[in-house]
Amino acid sequence: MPEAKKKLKLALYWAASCGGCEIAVLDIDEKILTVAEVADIVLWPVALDFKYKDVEALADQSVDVCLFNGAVRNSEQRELAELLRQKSKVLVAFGACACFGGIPALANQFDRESIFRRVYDTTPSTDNPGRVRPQTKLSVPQGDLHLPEFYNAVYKLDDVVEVDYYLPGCPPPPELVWEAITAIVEGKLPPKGSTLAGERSLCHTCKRKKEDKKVTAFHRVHEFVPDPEKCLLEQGIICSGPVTREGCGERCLDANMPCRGCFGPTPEALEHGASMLSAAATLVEGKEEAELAEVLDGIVDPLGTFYRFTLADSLLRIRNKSLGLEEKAEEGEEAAS
Amino acid sequence: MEQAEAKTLEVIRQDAFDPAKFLEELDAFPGVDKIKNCMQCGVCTASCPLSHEMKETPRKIIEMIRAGMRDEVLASDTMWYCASCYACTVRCPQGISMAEVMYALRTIALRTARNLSAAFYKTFSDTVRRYGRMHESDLMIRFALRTNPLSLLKMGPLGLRMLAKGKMSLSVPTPIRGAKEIGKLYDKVAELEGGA
Amino acid sequence: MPGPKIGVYVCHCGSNIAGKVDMDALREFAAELPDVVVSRDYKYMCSDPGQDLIKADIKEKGLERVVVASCSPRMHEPTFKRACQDAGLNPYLMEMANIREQCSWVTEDAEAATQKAKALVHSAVNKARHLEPLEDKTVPVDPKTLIVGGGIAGIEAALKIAEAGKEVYLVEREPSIGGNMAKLDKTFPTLDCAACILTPKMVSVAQHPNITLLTYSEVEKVEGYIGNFEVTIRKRARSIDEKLCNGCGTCQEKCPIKVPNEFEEGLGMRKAIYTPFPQAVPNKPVIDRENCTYYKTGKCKICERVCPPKAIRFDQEDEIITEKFGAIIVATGYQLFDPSVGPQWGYGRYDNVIHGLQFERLSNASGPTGGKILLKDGSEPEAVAILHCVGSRDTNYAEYCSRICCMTSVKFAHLVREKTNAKVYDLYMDMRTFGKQYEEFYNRVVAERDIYFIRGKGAEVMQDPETGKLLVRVEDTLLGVFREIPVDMVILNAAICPRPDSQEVAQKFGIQRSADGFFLEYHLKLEPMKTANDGVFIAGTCQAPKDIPDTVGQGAGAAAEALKVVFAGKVTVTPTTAEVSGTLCSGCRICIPLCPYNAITFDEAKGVAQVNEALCKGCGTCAASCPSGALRAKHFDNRQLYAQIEGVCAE
Amino acid sequence: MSETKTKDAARHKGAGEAKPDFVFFPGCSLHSTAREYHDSTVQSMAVLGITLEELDDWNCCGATALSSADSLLSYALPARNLAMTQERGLPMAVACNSCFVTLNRVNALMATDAPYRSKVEETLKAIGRRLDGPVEIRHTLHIIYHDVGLDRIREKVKRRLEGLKVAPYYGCQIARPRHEFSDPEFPTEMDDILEAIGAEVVRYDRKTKCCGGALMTTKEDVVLELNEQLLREAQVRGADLIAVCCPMCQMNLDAYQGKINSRFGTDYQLPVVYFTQLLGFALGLDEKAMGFGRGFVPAGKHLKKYA
Amino acid sequence: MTQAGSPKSQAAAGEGWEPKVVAFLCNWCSYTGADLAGISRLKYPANLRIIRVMCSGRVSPAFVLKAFHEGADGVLVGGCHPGDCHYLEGNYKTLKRKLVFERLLEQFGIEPGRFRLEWISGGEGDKFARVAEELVKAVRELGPLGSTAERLGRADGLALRAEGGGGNA
Repeated sequence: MPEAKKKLKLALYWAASCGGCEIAVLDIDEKILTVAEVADIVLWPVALDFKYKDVEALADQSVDVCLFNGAVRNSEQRELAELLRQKSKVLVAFGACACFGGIPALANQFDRESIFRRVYDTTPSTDNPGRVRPQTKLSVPQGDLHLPEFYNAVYKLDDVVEVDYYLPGCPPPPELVWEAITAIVEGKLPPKGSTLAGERSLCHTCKRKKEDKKVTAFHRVHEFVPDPEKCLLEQGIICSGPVTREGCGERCLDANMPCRGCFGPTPEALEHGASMLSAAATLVEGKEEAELAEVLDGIVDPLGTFYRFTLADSLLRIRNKSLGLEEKAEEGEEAAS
Repeated sequence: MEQAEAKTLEVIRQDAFDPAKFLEELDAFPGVDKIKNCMQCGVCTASCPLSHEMKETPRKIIEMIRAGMRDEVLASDTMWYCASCYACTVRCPQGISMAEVMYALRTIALRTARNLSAAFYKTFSDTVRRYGRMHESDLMIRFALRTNPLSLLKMGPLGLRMLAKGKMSLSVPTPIRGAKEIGKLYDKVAELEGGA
Repeated sequence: MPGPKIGVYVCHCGSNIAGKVDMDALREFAAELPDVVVSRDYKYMCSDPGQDLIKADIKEKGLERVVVASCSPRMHEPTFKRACQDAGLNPYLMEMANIREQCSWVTEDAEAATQKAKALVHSAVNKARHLEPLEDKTVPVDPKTLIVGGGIAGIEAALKIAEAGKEVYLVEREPSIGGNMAKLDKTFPTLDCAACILTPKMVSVAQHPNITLLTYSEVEKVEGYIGNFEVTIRKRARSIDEKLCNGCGTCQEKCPIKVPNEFEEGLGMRKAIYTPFPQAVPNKPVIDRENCTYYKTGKCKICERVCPPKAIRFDQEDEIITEKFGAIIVATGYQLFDPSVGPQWGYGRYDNVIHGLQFERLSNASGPTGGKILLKDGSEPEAVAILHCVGSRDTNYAEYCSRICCMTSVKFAHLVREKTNAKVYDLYMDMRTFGKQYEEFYNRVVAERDIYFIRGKGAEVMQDPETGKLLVRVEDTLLGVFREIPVDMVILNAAICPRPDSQEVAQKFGIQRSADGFFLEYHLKLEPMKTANDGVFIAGTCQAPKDIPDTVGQGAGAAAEALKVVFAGKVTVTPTTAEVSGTLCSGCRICIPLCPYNAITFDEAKGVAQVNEALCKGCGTCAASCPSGALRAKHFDNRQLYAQIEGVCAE
Repeated sequence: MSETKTKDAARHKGAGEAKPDFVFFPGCSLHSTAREYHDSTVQSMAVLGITLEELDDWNCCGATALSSADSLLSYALPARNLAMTQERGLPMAVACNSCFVTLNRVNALMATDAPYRSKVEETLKAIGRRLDGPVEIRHTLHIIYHDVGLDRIREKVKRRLEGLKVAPYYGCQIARPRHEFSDPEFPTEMDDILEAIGAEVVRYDRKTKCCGGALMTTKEDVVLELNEQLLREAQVRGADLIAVCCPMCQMNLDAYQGKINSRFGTDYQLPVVYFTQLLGFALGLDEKAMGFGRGFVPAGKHLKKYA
Repeated sequence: MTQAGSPKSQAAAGEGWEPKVVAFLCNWCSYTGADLAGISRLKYPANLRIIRVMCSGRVSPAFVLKAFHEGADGVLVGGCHPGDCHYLEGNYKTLKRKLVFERLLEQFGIEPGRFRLEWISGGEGDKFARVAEELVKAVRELGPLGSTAERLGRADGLALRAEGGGGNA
């Protein structure tokens, strides 16, 4: 890469996510040095010590690229998202959480109250006689202490700020990360709003043999070792490949595990979860309601199965009842148990 | 002839009756519906073991109800002949429960009626309230006293034979434990009915 | 970017819609919707001036989409499609909002109706915005017609089509055609005998070169679609060689086995080898293998020995015939209500309680008593009661009116008087003489001696344990008195019911049934012969109870419908099929087993699924199961339906 | 709702606990005029392996008399019994046709969501009871026919009543207005049971014709006519005796037979017994215990030969 | 997409609330049945709005979610009776989807009373009217559901910028 060129200003931020995305950046291995050559990192909390005020101090649009991983779960993450949006020319939703809410968004089955009850009261390991709960503000002699507000729901990044590019995956595979970075460096980016992955579904690149799509019983991965050559769906294992964007490199499939959908829905899929549900259900043969029900009950936890990474990207987004006021408590209980 | 005409005139003078109101009154009773669907086929009459005794056949009563002839209906003897055998009910092509209609008419009539049947049903109700259960002897005696004490003598022989067979006893019946509940039930009903 | 120019046309349908929905409000509402450039209302949009409004706007205002808010698309979609086409707009760019059947007619409150109408129009406009032009395709039609059922309806239809010069297959389950009419004696109101008017038609069916008659046969499978049905027919083994048999009847005389004759409604007997009745067509016997000694024991073979032309074939097997047809007429007739279901009528408990068809056989000269009206013990009745509405107009059994029983009863009353000296009591609820010359016929019979019409439904038939007389219980509702009438014979005029296998038959031919179990016509008034399955028509009592004139009329009508199809020579098939986006399909193959018509195949070369549009019927099930959205149901695609949902939810 | 469906009496057994099969609602008559019906029912059913537990502190169902006197009360009163049955968690067995019809009338209402239903529930609330949904109510005749079954009866018969001619009289309120019996007008369950114990069932077309019931009190003259017709057909068909399953029918046909004879100049001597008396007797139970002596028209002479 | 706290959501909370029910009906049976209800002049609540599809098999579960997303309080899917499907077995596909989908709705906190699959033949106008009546009644008792935007507005008062999922179509 040409030396003369002025170095890129790069920001990386970690919101509501497991941190795997940070590792993913390191997973590009020695290439990271190349990155260091071409880019100055202006924010990377996980690696270097910056203060928010340093970021605030930056001029608007002065950051060339911001890789934002993680979903928005609290007010701090939202503020940072807005701040970084303001400072960055290009904002990339980095990883499934930023793109669709990811695993953290599964919490959208419960509201703040029931989550707090679970975490601060009912878990076996909890010892919290005072039933202390996080407060957004606490006054002490030295002054007021503030904690960010914990939202009722988890949001994907583009719910709160405009996103320029989506780099899906849990975490995004190094190849894609590198492709993205080079594209950015070389300024060869596709139109804004694009997802930096394939257009078709995973089956397109899946090497497994696909024959007759008929299912007589559904199984979970721990129940047996599926034939590594055959389509997992045809073996009764729910695989989200047919509805999920290609580009991940089929790591799961190669490990004889089904696709969980961390790349999110294909561009024309109506809905990541519901579409796969519709497909899976119609694979079952038969006409007797009782028999059908028996087979289809083999699909346990439809929401967790079909929306594992995309609940915050779904049409309904968040469990309805958990927003009802009075039933909150026991809803939380029932759901938690 | 003249009279006949006069009578018909009276009947067809609509302002004399309020059919809708009477139908509403009956609709309040559960199981009483579809009266408007009656086809006047007469199956109820022809299925009834006692219709030949009635001044107005059950079918005619329905038509009178639809005409709104409330007083005439309540004055008729039809419902007092109903033995609740449900023959009409299971056969009615329109699924009208004639038996329920008859219950309803009796109930309405009883609010004012002063006849043998009325007396019997009232006595029955009282006995049940008193003991929580029914006691033929007690019922019969009270019924007789209420209506025609002499009939006791008529009943005599049968009554005695019933005693002999142990089918009747003169011992003062003992109320059930839940007699209080029964009382409360009666009061609550009275309250609700009054409210209604 | 601006959407396509949309025109909205609100129909008053006289007062049918305008009486409930606020036309001005609706018109103005529509005018405000995005992309709507013109919004009009008119008294009758389906009228020529109404259509001209649309045509003019398409031409002058350059409309690119048309939305008509009026009756059900099942009613006038073709009308408005044509209007658009005439004005040069692709007909598939027209969308309808059903604000009559599904709004003004079903809503009490005017305001709510208007609100709902707005939602429906909004939905239609939203869909219209995303519509795309489509081209109808046509396929050739097989010139043959299949008629199922050889009763008077099927016979009439067959003759009409044959005489029009087109080929017909007539399939009848029984050994002979003729159906229920062949069992009747005299027919109201003219009292000419059924055989006299039916037999000639039966014979010409047998003789007509354009008619292939398959009796003792049943349709097993129906595939394909209008113009191109593929039908499998099982021709059951008659056990005789029809070419050799000359119908001499010797076999029937000599056969030692006697069993009750279905045709005689259990009143007479037949042999194990038999023709159901003398005028049977074809007049060739069948061997009833259930009862034939040879098939049970391997012995006997008397018929074979006595048969002059040696036509008996014990080893004959069922024949499977598969044929292509352009149109199908279903005329499978009715089944009489079984009065023993209501024991109160005494049928099955008392010897001399019989039903209508049994009386027809008694009274029929070729029947078991040679036309004499006799009691079980062979004596003549002194009093006969005729009950109307046995099972009909009764929510416990069949809620509908069977239509013919009133006249049949009047006819029975007359026949009893003509042939016996018995008093006749006719118990009726209402005397329904709806047909030509029916009232006149009733007026003649009502005046006859010793026929007593009593207005009341026969509630019960008892037996006097001492005298053994039958006692009919009824209220004379005009007098308001209960009557118990002693008689010797009771004739129950039982309801006309759908055949017990009507469900199965309906499924076989892809037609529907109304709540009463009869086959469902496409439109109660305007399409009495059409069904939901294009190219399959219905005629006669399988559609609803009918008298002979109406049945014959509908038979001829169905023939006209079938001829319409076969003469056209080609049919347009809908272009609203499914299609696969080659750039989106990832070849997961989920769709392939879903298609009941095997219209989806897998292109191994390209690695994607593909739809054979000739086979696709456009149900869209595959599109709903395609996870990646690569399969698209034209005219009902995701974008269009999402837009509709947004529309109905917006108001 | 759901617990009102299953018809297998054995279901309560085997589960270990010696729970009875049914809560038994005797009704007032079975404690007074019809004690023989009570005893023969309980005992013969015990022999057939069905245990009944009398509903504790039950009250009068109100019969049709109350239905005519006070609509709401006519639902509330029987509802108390159903509520208590529901508390006990068992299906209910009833032997008296009149109670059967009255209790089922409440059931029918409880199966709907008619506003009147809540009215009834309110009255129950007033006495601290509740009834949610219908209760399974079975007529003992139905139980013996379906849950025990004819084969089991045939096995257990000790005295086959060969040659005993019986007219089976069901009365009206057992098969009507509902339809759980083979037919609302011509049921055959009792016929089959009687045949199973060897008796000869005579044809009896009036098997569900009304006996006038309680009208005997208020309309005696006409009701006597009805009973005369009933007795006549039984006589003509050559019955030795009439078998019944309702105290009201038994009372009218038996206790008033003398009156009928004097009124119509007939001399019927037709014993009117409960089918359970014959059943119990056939099952080998003691003739006395079956209470044949309690009838006005003695049945003894017809039974001697089997004793 | 309406923003949180729009007049719509106030209406939903307030007195004047009228349930919205979206009905997806197959062209051959249930849509015809709905027409028959009209031809027979049967009356049912205007809250139910019909969308015609050729076969109930066309109804992707996502359509139902989309309706709820847009603020429908209840959804009806109508198909031919088993065995009567104009397309042979489309309705069985619908049944299969429903058997899993209703559990998904449950997990989304959508009460069972809000979603109904019914077989209604072209001859069952009365049944259609009855089902419409019942469903609207049930939904009315369950109260307003509110569009996704409203519900999220209630959750955290955030006015979202982007559509979820449905954005694709």
